[in-house]
Order: sequence, then structure tokens, then C-alpha cells
Amino acid sequence: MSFLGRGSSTPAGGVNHERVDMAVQELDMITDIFNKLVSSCHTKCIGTRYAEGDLNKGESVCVDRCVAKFFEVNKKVGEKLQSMGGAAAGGGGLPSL
Amino acid sequence: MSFLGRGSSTPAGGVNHERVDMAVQELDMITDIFNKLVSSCHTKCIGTRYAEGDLNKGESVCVDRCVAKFFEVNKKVGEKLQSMGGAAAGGGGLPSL
Amino acid sequence: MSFLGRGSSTPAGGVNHERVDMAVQELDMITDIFNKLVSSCHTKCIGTRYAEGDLNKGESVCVDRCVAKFFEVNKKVGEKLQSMGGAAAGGGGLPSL
Amino acid sequence: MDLSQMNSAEQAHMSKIIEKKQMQDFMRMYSNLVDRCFNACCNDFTSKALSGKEEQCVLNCADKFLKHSERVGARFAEHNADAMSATGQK
Amino acid sequence: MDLSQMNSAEQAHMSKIIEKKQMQDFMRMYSNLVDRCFNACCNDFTSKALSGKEEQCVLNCADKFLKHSERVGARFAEHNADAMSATGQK
Amino acid sequence: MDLSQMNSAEQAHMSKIIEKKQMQDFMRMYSNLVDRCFNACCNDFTSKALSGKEEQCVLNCADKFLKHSERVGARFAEHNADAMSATGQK
Repeated sequence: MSFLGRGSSTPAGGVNHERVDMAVQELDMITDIFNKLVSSCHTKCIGTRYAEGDLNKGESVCVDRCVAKFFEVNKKVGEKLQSMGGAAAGGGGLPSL
Repeated sequence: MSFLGRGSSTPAGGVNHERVDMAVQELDMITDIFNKLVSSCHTKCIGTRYAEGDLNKGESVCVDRCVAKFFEVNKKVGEKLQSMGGAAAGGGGLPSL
Repeated sequence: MSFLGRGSSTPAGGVNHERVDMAVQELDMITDIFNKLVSSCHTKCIGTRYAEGDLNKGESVCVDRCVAKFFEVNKKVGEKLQSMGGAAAGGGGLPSL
Repeated sequence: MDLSQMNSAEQAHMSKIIEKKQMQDFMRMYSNLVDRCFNACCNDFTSKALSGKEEQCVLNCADKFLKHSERVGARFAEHNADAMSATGQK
Repeated sequence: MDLSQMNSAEQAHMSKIIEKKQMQDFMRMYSNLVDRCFNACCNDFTSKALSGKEEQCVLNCADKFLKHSERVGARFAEHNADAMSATGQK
Repeated sequence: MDLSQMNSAEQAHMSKIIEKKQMQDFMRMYSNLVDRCFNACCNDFTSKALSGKEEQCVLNCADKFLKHSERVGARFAEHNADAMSATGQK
């Protein structure tokens, strides 16, 4: 009933729980990766003496490169898993970040 | 309709899911903090040779101080977050342990 | 109504949520133990230079023994907890892997 | 945590949730204990059998960890009680 | 994440879930922060009181961690945007 | 785990739950793999590009971790089978 202004790909008023579940899983995955990224780049880049509360220049540059490299590793691992038939492990495509 | 004998803060016989959710989140938070406390004070205070199964005197005293210090750190971090407007991050007040 | 071919311990067509919850908890427990086993034996047995992608002979043998030893530790800890009255902690028997 | 503001239906619901969580906590504690004591005590993989020394280490490790947790729990409860009475929280 | 393919009931449902998760994330971030800064700054247990030096370390640690997270978040969003436009994903 | 005592409605329900958990497990394995291999292989942040050496390390790391997991899984299944037949558990 398009007079309600919904596009064709949008079903009627109810909630498609499968679609919501998929979105929640994707959200959990992104949150998980983000938390690991924060923790790993903290270990790699941030000194532990805590003489001051600001990121210094060296730490800031390190963090930027750390995130970039983490994304490259994510890409390589994703390609690797797909080449090994990672789809078999979950039925779906590999999540792109 | 107070003639039903309900107090103002207590809703009807059903379950207020929002209130239960809040309580569950608080429980999860306390459990999470407790588990981290157990693990961190174990690392700080308990030797790893395991020549005996009892806490020795030094370990026991260390554990007591470790817990006290962890609570102080919790308080300082809480105050810090509140001073930075931590409320914006979750809509609620900072959880007190 | 046994003419439907169900045994006596199998209830009627509905879902016994308690039974499903128990099975889900058991599944979570096994997954948790398995993940810890993978991680611990990786730390114990796998070198971190990553000069090649295959497990070498020494690593493979180490992994097999590592899993065997982990199961023995699991058994000892389980017996220990039961002797201390572990049932009190959860109302149920100790999970056997 | 303060459950006194809940009605009886909510309290009953919470009890079930808490019971389920206690079982989960126990299971996680159990797998953590196995993993922790395995990691602390087993470093020789020239044999797949647990040596007498390793076994004693595992038993002491489990024993000590449980006593440690208990002590932390007791201190935790005291600090919590102090914190609550200090802020006037019910 | 792309919510545009959802109908309004689904979007409303997702909003509630996201709001709940944000609260959980905040709480986990908070307990991680406490644990991280406690571990980095407190190594002397001859006293139960936090020394002035330890307190300053904890405050700097919390400050720096939050700034670090913010910076990682900004870079993360940029890379995500790049990755999405590269694959033509909506 | 023994599903044979469940009725068909319960088994169908469990299948859905297991399927969902497998997806979650796969995602967690994936993010762990990325994090693990990043940590093992990347220690030079004078550049933001992955060097050839780092890339090879990451590929070997992922390869090896998956083979390791597979081997642990095989041994785990054997030990589980032994443990179950030993206790007479169905």
C-alpha cells in the first residue's frame, strides 16, 4: 500500500525480526572491532607514565597510522578468509567494516 | 487512581520493563567491576608459585588495600567523567558502585 | 498421548523454555571453554614469528598435549569445586565438558 | 542495588533473571579458574599427562583463587555499604 | 550500518536497541577505564590510600584514554566512509 | 550437548539459536583474528602502509591460527567423546 509513502523494499508496518537481528549483529561486530582497535592502538602508541593528560605529537601521529594499519590488516584477513571459503562458516558474506 | 491502593511510585501489577532493564544493566555493571577487581588484585597481590592453597598474611593485607585503592580510583574516574559531562554519554547519572 | 510416538520424558508440542535455556547455557559454557583452550594453547605452543602458515611438527605435537593437559586440569578443578560443595553456587551439578 | 522500589511482579521477574545470571557467573568463574590455573601451572608439553607437581599447583591455584575471590567479595560488600550510607542512597 | 532499508517500526525498534547498547557501552568503557588506570598507576600496596602521585596518574590516564578513544573514533569513521564509498555500499 | 530429549518444537528453536550463535562466533573469531595478527605483526608505526614483511606475517598468522583452531577442535571433540562414554552420559 504505497499511499502510506513506503518504498517497495519496505514491508508493512510490522517488525521483521530477522532483519533487526542482522543489524544488531552488525552493530555488535563493529563495536567489538572498534573496542579492540582502541585497546590495541593504546598499547602500541600511548606511554604508560601518564605525566600529562594530553596526547603528545608522537602519540597522535602513531594513533593515526595505527588505525590505518589495523584497517589494512582487517582487509587482508577478510580476503584470506574469503579465499578459504569463509562463507561456509556463517552462510553470509564477510562483514565489511 | 489511588483508591486501588497503589503508591505513586509503584505502577500496576504488570512488569515495567524499562525499570527491570535498568536494574539488569546495573547488575551487569557491578558484576563486571567486581570481576575486574578480582582479576586485577589477583595479579597485584597473589604469587604464582602456588606452593600452598591459603592466602598468606602478606597476600591478605595486600588484597584488602588493593580493594580499597580500586574503590578510590573508581571514585576519581567517576568524578572526572562527571566533570567532563559524562551524562551526555548515556543520558543518566554516573553509576555509583 | 503416546500414540503420537513421543517418549514419556518428552512433553507436548510447546517449547519448554527452561529446558532450552539450560541447553543454551551449556552451549555458551562449551564455547567459552573452547575459546579459552584455543587461546591458551596458541600462547603455549605457537611461535610468533609467523615465518610460515603451517603448523610445524613441534607445534602440532605441543597442541595435542596441550589440549590433553587442559582437559586434565578441567577435571581436577571440577573435582575440587565439587568437593567444596560447588553445587551450592548454582543449584546444579558441575558441568562436564 | 535497590529492588525495594519494584512491585512484586517486577521483583519476581528480577529474581529469575538474577538466578540465571548466577548460573552464568558460576560457569564463567569455573572456566576462568580452569584457564587461569592451567596457564599458571602447565608449561611443560613434553608429556600429555599432568605431573604430580603440576597437579598440586592446580589444586593450590584453585583453592587460593577461591579464597581470594571470597576476600575481595567481603571487602567489596563493605565498601559498597560505606559508599551507600555516605551518599544517603537507599 | 545502513538503516534506510528498514520500515519505521523497525527503525524505532533499532533506536531503542541502540540506545540500550550505548548505555551498556558507556558502562563497559567506564569499568575498563577504572581497571586500566588502576593497573597502570597503582603498584604500591603498603598503604590503602591513593597517594598524590597515584591520583595525578589516574586523572591523566583517564584524560588521555578518552582523548585517545576520541581520536581513534574520528579515524575509524573516516576509514569506514572511505571503505563504503569504495565498495559502492549504501 | 544432548538434544535428543527435546521435542521437535524445542529442537527447531535450538537450531535457530545455534545458527545465530554460529554467526556471532564467526564474527568474534574474525575480529579476534584481525586483532591477534595485527598485534603480532605490526610494531612499526613510522608508516601507515603495511610493509611486505608485515603483510606476509599477517597472512601466515591468519593461516596458522585457523589450522591451530581446527586441530584444537579435533582434539576437543575426541576428548569430549571419551569423557561422555566414560561417564555413560548420553
